[in-house]
This record gives sequence, structure tokens and C-alpha cells, in this order.
Amino acid sequence: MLELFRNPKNLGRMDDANATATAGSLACGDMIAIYLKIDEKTQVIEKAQFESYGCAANIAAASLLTEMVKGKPLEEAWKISWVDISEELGGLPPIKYHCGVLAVGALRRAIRAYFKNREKPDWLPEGPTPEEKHALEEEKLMEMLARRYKIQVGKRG
Amino acid sequence: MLELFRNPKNLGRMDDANATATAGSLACGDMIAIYLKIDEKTQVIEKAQFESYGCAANIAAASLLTEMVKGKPLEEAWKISWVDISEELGGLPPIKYHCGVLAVGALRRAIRAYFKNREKPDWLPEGPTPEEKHALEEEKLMEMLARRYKIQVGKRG
Amino acid sequence: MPSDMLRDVKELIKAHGTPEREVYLDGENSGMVFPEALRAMVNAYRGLRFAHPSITHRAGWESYEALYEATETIAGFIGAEAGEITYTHSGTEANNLAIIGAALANKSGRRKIVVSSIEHLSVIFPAESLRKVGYKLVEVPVDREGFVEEEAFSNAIDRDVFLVSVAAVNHEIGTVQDLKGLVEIARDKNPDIIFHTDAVDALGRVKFDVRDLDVDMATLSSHKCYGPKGAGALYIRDGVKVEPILHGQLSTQRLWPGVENVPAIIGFAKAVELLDRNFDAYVARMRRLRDMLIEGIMSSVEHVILNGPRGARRAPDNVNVSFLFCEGEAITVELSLKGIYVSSGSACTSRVLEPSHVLLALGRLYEEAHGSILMKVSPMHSEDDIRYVLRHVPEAISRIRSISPIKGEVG
Amino acid sequence: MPSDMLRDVKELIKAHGTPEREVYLDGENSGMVFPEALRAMVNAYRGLRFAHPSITHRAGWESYEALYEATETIAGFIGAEAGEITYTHSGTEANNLAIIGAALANKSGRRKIVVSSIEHLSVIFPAESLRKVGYKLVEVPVDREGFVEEEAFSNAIDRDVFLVSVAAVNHEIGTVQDLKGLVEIARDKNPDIIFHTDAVDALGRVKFDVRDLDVDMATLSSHKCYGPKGAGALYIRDGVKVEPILHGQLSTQRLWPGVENVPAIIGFAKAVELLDRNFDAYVARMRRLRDMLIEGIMSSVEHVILNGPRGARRAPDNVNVSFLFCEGEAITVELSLKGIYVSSGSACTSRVLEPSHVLLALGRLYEEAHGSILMKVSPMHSEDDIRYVLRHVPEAISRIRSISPIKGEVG
Ligand SMILES: Cc1ncc(COP(=O)(O)O)c(C=O)c1O
Ligand SMILES: Cc1ncc(COP(=O)(O)O)c(C=O)c1O
Repeated sequence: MLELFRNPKNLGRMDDANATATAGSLACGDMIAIYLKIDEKTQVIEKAQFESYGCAANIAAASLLTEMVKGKPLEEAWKISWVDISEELGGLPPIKYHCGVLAVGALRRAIRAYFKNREKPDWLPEGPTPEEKHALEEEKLMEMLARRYKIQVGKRG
Repeated sequence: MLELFRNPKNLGRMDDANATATAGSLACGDMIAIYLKIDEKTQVIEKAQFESYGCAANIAAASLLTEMVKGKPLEEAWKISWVDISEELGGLPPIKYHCGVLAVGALRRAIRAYFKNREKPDWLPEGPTPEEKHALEEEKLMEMLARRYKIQVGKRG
Repeated sequence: MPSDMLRDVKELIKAHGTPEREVYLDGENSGMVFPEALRAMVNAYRGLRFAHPSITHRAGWESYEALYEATETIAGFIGAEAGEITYTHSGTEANNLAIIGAALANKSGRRKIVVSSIEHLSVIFPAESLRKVGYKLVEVPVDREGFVEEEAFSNAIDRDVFLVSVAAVNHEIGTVQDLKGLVEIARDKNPDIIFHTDAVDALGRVKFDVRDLDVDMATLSSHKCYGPKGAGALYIRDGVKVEPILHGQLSTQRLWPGVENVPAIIGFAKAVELLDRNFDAYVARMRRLRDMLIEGIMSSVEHVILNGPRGARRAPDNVNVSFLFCEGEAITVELSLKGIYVSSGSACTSRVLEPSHVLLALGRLYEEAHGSILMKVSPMHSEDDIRYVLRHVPEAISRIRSISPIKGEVG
Repeated sequence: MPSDMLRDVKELIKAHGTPEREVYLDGENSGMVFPEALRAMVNAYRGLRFAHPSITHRAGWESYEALYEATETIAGFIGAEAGEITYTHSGTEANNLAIIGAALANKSGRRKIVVSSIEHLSVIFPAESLRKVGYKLVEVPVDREGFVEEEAFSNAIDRDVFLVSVAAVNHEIGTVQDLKGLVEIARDKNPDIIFHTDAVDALGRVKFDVRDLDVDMATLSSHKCYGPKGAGALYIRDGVKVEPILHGQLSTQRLWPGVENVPAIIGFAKAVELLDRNFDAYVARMRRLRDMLIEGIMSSVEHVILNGPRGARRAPDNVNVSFLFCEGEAITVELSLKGIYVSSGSACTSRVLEPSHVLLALGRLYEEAHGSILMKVSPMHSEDDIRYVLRHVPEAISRIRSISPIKGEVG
């Protein structure tokens, strides 16, 4: 994990991405952006990159996930769960589970975004998966907290 | 105090005592016996001795008290309070106050015993003094505890 | 602390003088520390392993690692999992957490707590404190050696019982309870009970395995098993519900707020490691010293009673004898003058000289309880220590007896 | 403790490697110890001054003497009497005793507790726990530097207030509260209140005198002022009523059962003695290092905000800065790789990444709170330490920023 934090792979924005999404938010204190370049014909992921505003585990999880999906068909990429991430990272401590969840949430959102104006495949579920729900929940929780503390998230001054 | 514990003065039973009393009890875990030899004419204490079943402070207090009353008229001896004992001993800790109190209680009981069959002087109060009361209370408290624990104080087997 | 005592204590110490030799036998009140355990604690401080174990930097991780390994050592020694250990700072705190914390989590309607009449006050008092929130406390009597009366115990366990607490080894008279038997009786009559045991005086003295005994909670204390002060622990079987009794910032554990005292816990684990590795040798050594002490005293002083059982049913470190016609605290001072540090069941520490509730519960006469002296040997003591003690006990007792108004006509 | 974490932490440590130099700045989470204080503790163990201080033998008396002298040192440092100090094992425990213990003794009908919104959680959580027994908790807001809003504070104090608790110095942002002024306001509006202050972060940093401030209770913690772990203390003004919250065997004190951790208290007193003797020099040194650190960071890194006040109104040891567009925990790991140990207001220690309630109470934006880094200098740090830190901070921040999807367009 520390190795991936120190030397993350697939780091940075991607200009020729054709699917992009974020999960988490500044307010959460954890945010992951995923960029995919998908081959239109084969629906195989050619390139995957990420950016992260988050802890070391977050960065490592995103780096690992982008590494795992490279060269995979979307259907297979979709099936990666946060447990796979956690195991690959050598077992995330429970308080870090959400990092894996967030990374997978971002990936799935990117895949959904890709199919927004395309024909949806059979394997893509209608409703949100647990990971997507979790990402949503975390974002909402933080909005709630923000209201409680009467704090604005976003631009300063 | 430790010096008096180590080398107590006036220790031991007195065969020619004409006034004797004890305060406290075996059950209390603290018991002092005081023996006085009083000059019948002058009512001056000629000799004073003690025995103690009690802690080091108890022994020291009794030793000191017997030393203090030697050569004193009974009226003066009566006036010695546990505070005097405590001060002489270099300040007893609060949990040891009762040792001084018990010693004074025993002395006053012995003086009362002396006047049992003699004419009572003016200075001898009717009711019990705080020290005498305390000795009584401690004895009673232990009786009560003994009942609670259904324990007999006294001879074994 | 009353402010005029310091001067007096200074005078006491001055008048006392320095004894030629010192033999510390007051392990009941405060335990000696294995030099290795002390060193382990000091090294932890020097190596930054005092850091907060849940903070994300190397010092924190090393602290976590050390804490975790210590916990595995301690848990392993009692047959538990690391995840079942909660640290407090003392056995007293762990007993409070066990009893009050379990009551706070008690959603059942059951409101009865059963303890033995010779439990440590840090078990009895928390249990008593629950009376004001509707709990009933039953104290089961013990026989003359401190063993829980099985029939009375069995009768006390009914459907209303929520918690049972019986110590594995009694702290004053060393009775090694038949804990497994008691657990069976209790579960037989009421399978829903929580069974807690105060194992503070069992650790390192008898084999103690929470699975084998089938207990739900067990209290441990570092300084009572030759670790440094500042660490107690409560084993809570996975699934048993306990609520925190103090509140604040959490670190690695849910039930006791604040940063763990990692260096003290490291020292605790080092002590446990030594106890584990040398268990048979230590027990044999302590038993030899114990019996030397008991037999030496009984054969050289008259009118002495041994409190508690003998042989394997007695903790190997425990010596508790009553010197008739003597007041115990006077004996402790007399022996102290020779550098022999022991305690008395009638220590004058409370306003009223109430003798030890443990000895009274055995059916001891007051004068027997008041004259009781408690000594604990340890793996750090030698035969020379015991010989030194035996050389001085007879004259100490005869001096105290010479002061007493009770000369044997009572007795 | 989840049982699969040890392996991971071991791997983390291995992957981390040993840094060329280590600078420990996480005094907020766990304090460094003066070598003299550690030595004093160790010597106490070696000299039998671990003995129970209320037992009647020489070791007990020496322990009592040492405990008493330690207490005089500690009490003297805060202008209290020895008899007004109660020891616990941590500041967390002392805060619990202050708040819950005072509530247990509260015979008045008053049921309101007033605290500032930036108190330590070991003050806020116990106060919140009293809600279920009928107490009302009012959290008074603070300004952008952490100073209690006087008008809101004054308005919160009415005839129903029973207890007020405001820390002398805030633990995260170093705000040195005008405590004397707040006490006056409070007593003016309600002379019956009990005023408690958490002085854990004040000791050795600012002059702190309980009589001068006219407070009723004050919490202290050994490890936060360079003493060993295992000792907290609560000053309770003579006459203020507090009931014990734990139960068990008492030693020299009424309010916290169990044997005092005398060796730790001796170490605590040694630390206090050093702080007292070198007060001006230590404060000057810390302030110099603090300002070096703050100015060095502000001048070498862009988009940095200082949290908390400046100058004399800020504790001399406290540095708290928010690096915008950076997540704090990632920074702590990045700096750890260089051997620089700091903590973050957004430490991932809770399931939800709730940022520090202190920073949010200041009106900080979430992203400011999440990027906050807390460093505490001490009298044990040198200018070389600070230079080393300053050499590595800019590159650490720029690396974390390079990973982030937020590049300054927000901000
Ligand atoms: C059986 C037993 N339980 C609990 C305790 C309390 O442990 P501690 O001294 O760590 O508070 C003791 C200490 O003497 C004990 O002997
Ligand atoms: C202001 C304040 N109060 C209380 C505490 C708790 O003290 P302890 O760590 O000794 O439990 C801390 C510790 O960080 C603190 O900073």
C-alpha cells in the first residue's frame, strides 16, 4: 500500500478520456476522480487514470484499481468489488474500507457515464450497486454535517 | 512516635494499682489498659502503666499518656485531651486520632473507677466526656458489626 | 491528603532508619516489577512507542504494532483473542467496567447480581452501587477455607440473575476456586447469565484459560503479575455486551476512552511473557518459598492460625497467618523495623478498624482477623529472603505480645 | 482491535523504512517525556516507591512521602493546596470525574451545563452523557480564532446553570482563552456555578494559577506536559462537592479508587518541576521554534492558512496550518516517510471522515479542515529539528497536490 502511495501508477488527468466520474467530495475529505479511455468497438478499457484528494489508502486504492482495469472489458471491470481491492492491498483496516468502496464507486459511475448516450448492455444493473450507494451516502452525510455546522463547501471569498 | 513504639515507657501490668480500666476491645482491634497508683491523700498519680493491643500509634499514645500523668494531681490528669497527645506525638494522622482518644478514654475511665467508692470531686463531670463517649461508641460499633457478621468475640474452642 | 502528614511521615522514616536488608512481601497491595518488564517499558518510551497507536505516521504504526503484539501475548496467555481485550489503567477500573458496563448494556429485565462474599472491594462496591438503579446483590457465603458454598451458590442462581462474579483466586487467602464447577452450576441453572471472574491474583499462579473455564469476562492487572503500574485489562468474550462507563476520544478501543498507555502495556506483556515461559519453574519456586514461610512460622511461633487452604488448592504465592493476641498493624511496623514489608488484614486505613471482610467471611474471630498478616512471595524472592524473615518473626511477635493486655487467657 | 491488522501494519512499517532523522511533533496525541521525568519514574520503581502509600511499613511511608512531595510540587505549580488534588490515570479520566462526579453530587435543582464548542471530546462527551439524566448542554460558539464569544457566553449563563467548562488553552489551535474574564462574567450572572477548566494544554505553556483565575476545578495530564503516561489529575477547590464515579478500595484519596500510580506521579512531578524552574526559558524557546515553523511554512508554500491566533494569544507550542487542496492524512503519511511525525485534524480514525469539530467551529470550510496539520514543538526540540521539517514540507505538499483532482480552481 505504502509503495503505491509513494509511487502511484496511472496518476493524473487524461485529456482523451471518453468516460469520467468522481466519487466523494471535498467535504467528505475524500474524493476520487477516475478517467477511462474505452475502445468503442471492443468495449475494452485501454487506459485508466486517477486523481485523489484523500488519504494514503485512498490513493493506493485508486492506483491499484486503475491498474486492475487496464485491458479489461467493461463487463469484467464492473465486477471488481471493494473486497478485491482490499485484498490486493493486503487487507485494508476497517476504517479504510470506504477508500476501496469509493474507488469502485467512482469506476462504476464512469462506466455508467460511458453508457449514458449509448445502448445499455444487459450486465449493467438498473439500480445502484452497494458501492455506488455508499458513495452517494457519504456525499449526503457530509452535506448533512455541513448543514449542521452551517458551513459552505466550495469557493472561498 | 516510632521511638515510643520501639521503647515504650511504663509498659506492663501493675500489681499495686488502685485504679484500672480498659477502653476499646479485642473486636475493635484496639484495646488499651491503664493502671494507676494514686496517692490516697494528695490524689496525685504516683505511678501509671499501660498495656495495649493495638497499632504502633496506639502503643505510643498510651506510653506517652502514662508518662504525662505521672506526678500530676487527678484533676490535672483529667484535663489532658486527645489533642494534647496528638500534638506531643508530632501530629497523629486523622485515621489515628482514635488512638489518642482511646488512651484518654481509658485514663478517664480509670479515674472514674477510682472515685466509684469515694467522694466525687467537683471537677468530675456527671455525663461522659467526648473521649469516654467515643470509647463507648467504638465498642458498640464493633458489637454491631459482630452481630452483622454473626461472629462471637471471645473465647475459642 | 491532609497537609500536616508529610512532616510526620518524614519523622517516621527518619526514626525508622535504614534496615540492613529489605524483603518486600506486600505484593498484595502493590506488586514488584520484573526488571525485564521495567526495561521493556523504558525502551518503549525511548523508541517512540509511546505514540498514539491510531495515528498515521511511523511512530504511531510502531506503537500500534507493539500494542497489538502485547495484546496477542496477554490474550494468548489466557486463551483469548486479541480482539477480546480492553485495556484500562488498573484492575479496579477493569472490574468497574465489567460490572457497571455490563449493567449499562443490560437490556434484559434480569436484575440480580451474584458474587461471593470474599470478592475484592472493586467488585463488591460497583455491584453495590447498582442497587440504586434497581439491582439486587446476593453475596454467597464461603466455607472456612474460602471456597464458595456450592449449595448456596446454586440456590442463588435463578432466572432473574444477570451477572455472576467470582474470583479465580482470592487475593487475601489464596483460595483457588473451583471456577469451572461454579460456571457449570451457574449456566445449568440459567444459561443467559454473564459470568465474570476477577483473575487478578490468578495470573501466573494457576493455569487460567477463559475458554476452558467458559467465562465471559475476566479482569487482569499488570502490577499484580510483576508488570509495571498503569495497565489493567478486561477480557470480554466476543459477543458479550458491555457499554463504556467513561466518555471521550477513542483510540483503538471502544470501551475505555483516551490514548492507551502503550509503554505500560508493553511492560505488562513482557511480564506475561516471562510468566508464560517459566510457568512451572516460577510456580514451583513460589510454592517452595511459601511453604518454607508457613512451616517456619508455624513451627517457631505459638498460637498461629493459617488462613485459607493448603497445598495445591492455595495460590503458590500466598501466606496469610493470624497471630493471636497481637494486633496486625503493630506487627507490620515491628517487622518493618527489620526491613520486612508485609500487610495486615486489619490495616488502620479506614476510620473504623473494620477487619478484613474476607477473614470475617471465613468465620474467623475478630481477634484472629485483627492479628492477620499477609505476605506474598514472588519469583523474584530467594530462600535467603525467607530465612531472613523467619529469623525475625518470632522476636517481633513476642515483643508485640509482651505489650498486649491479652496474654493467652483468651484463646 | 481487528485481528488482521497486525500483518498490514508490519508491512507498512517495512515499506516505510527507517528515516534518516526523526522529528516527533505529535505532542497533541501523545506527549514526549523529559528524560529526567522518565528517570525519576524508573528510580521510583527501583527504590520501592511503587509501594502502596497508605500501608504501614517503611516502603509505604516512603511512597507516601514521595507521593505527597510530588503533589505539593504539582499543586504548587497551579497555586493549589496538596489536599485539593485527586489523581486519575489520564486527563480523559479527570475530565470525566469533574463533570460526571460533580453532577452526581449536584443537590441543586440546576440542570444546565455550559461549555465552549471547541472543548476536548473528553469534556463534551461526558457532558452529553448527562442529557439522559435530565441535563441540558449548551455549546457556546467561538470566533474565527477560537475565542469564546463573550456575549453568547454571558447570555448562556442563567440561574439554571450548574457547571461551566472552558479550556484554558485549546488543544488543537492553541487559543489562550481569557479565562479570568469568562469566570468573572459567569460568576457575575450566577454566583452558584461550578467553573471547571481543562488545563491539560495550559500547563507549562501559560501562567496558570487556580486562585488567580478563581476556577473551581482544573484538569491536568502528565503526558501532555512531558511527564510519563499513567497520571492525570483533577484540582478540586476545597469545598466543591464531587462524588466518585468508580468504586473500589480507597488509598489516600476518596475520589478515585485503587492504588495510586506513584512512580508515574513522581515522573509527572519531575516534569512539572522542570517546567516551573525553566518556565520563561522554555516558553521563549518554544515560541521561537513555533514562529520559525509557522513563518517558514507560510513563506515557502502557497495556499496555506494558519488556524488559531498569533503571538501571545496563541500557546507557544502550537502550530496548526491548513494546506488547501490537500487531504491531511495523506500529508501525515508523506511527512512520516521523512521521519516527521505530525497529526491531521481529519485523521481517518472514525468511520466517517468527520473533520475536527474544533476547526469546523471556527467557521473553517471543510476542505480547510481536512487539510489541516497539527504540530507541537516542545522544550526538547531544536532549531535543527525545525529546519529539517521546513526543508521537507514544501515538496511533500506539492506531491500531495499533484495527486489531487482539485488544483486551486476551488479556493
Ligand atoms: C483480586 C483483585 N482484584 C482487583 C484488584 C485491583 O487491582 P488494581 O490494584 O490494579 O486496581 C486487586 C488488587 O489488589 C486484587 O487483588
Ligand atoms: C485539552 C485536552 N484535554 C484532555 C485531554 C485528554 O488527556 P489524556 O490524553 O491524558 O487522556 C487532552 C489530550 O489530548 C487534551 O488535549
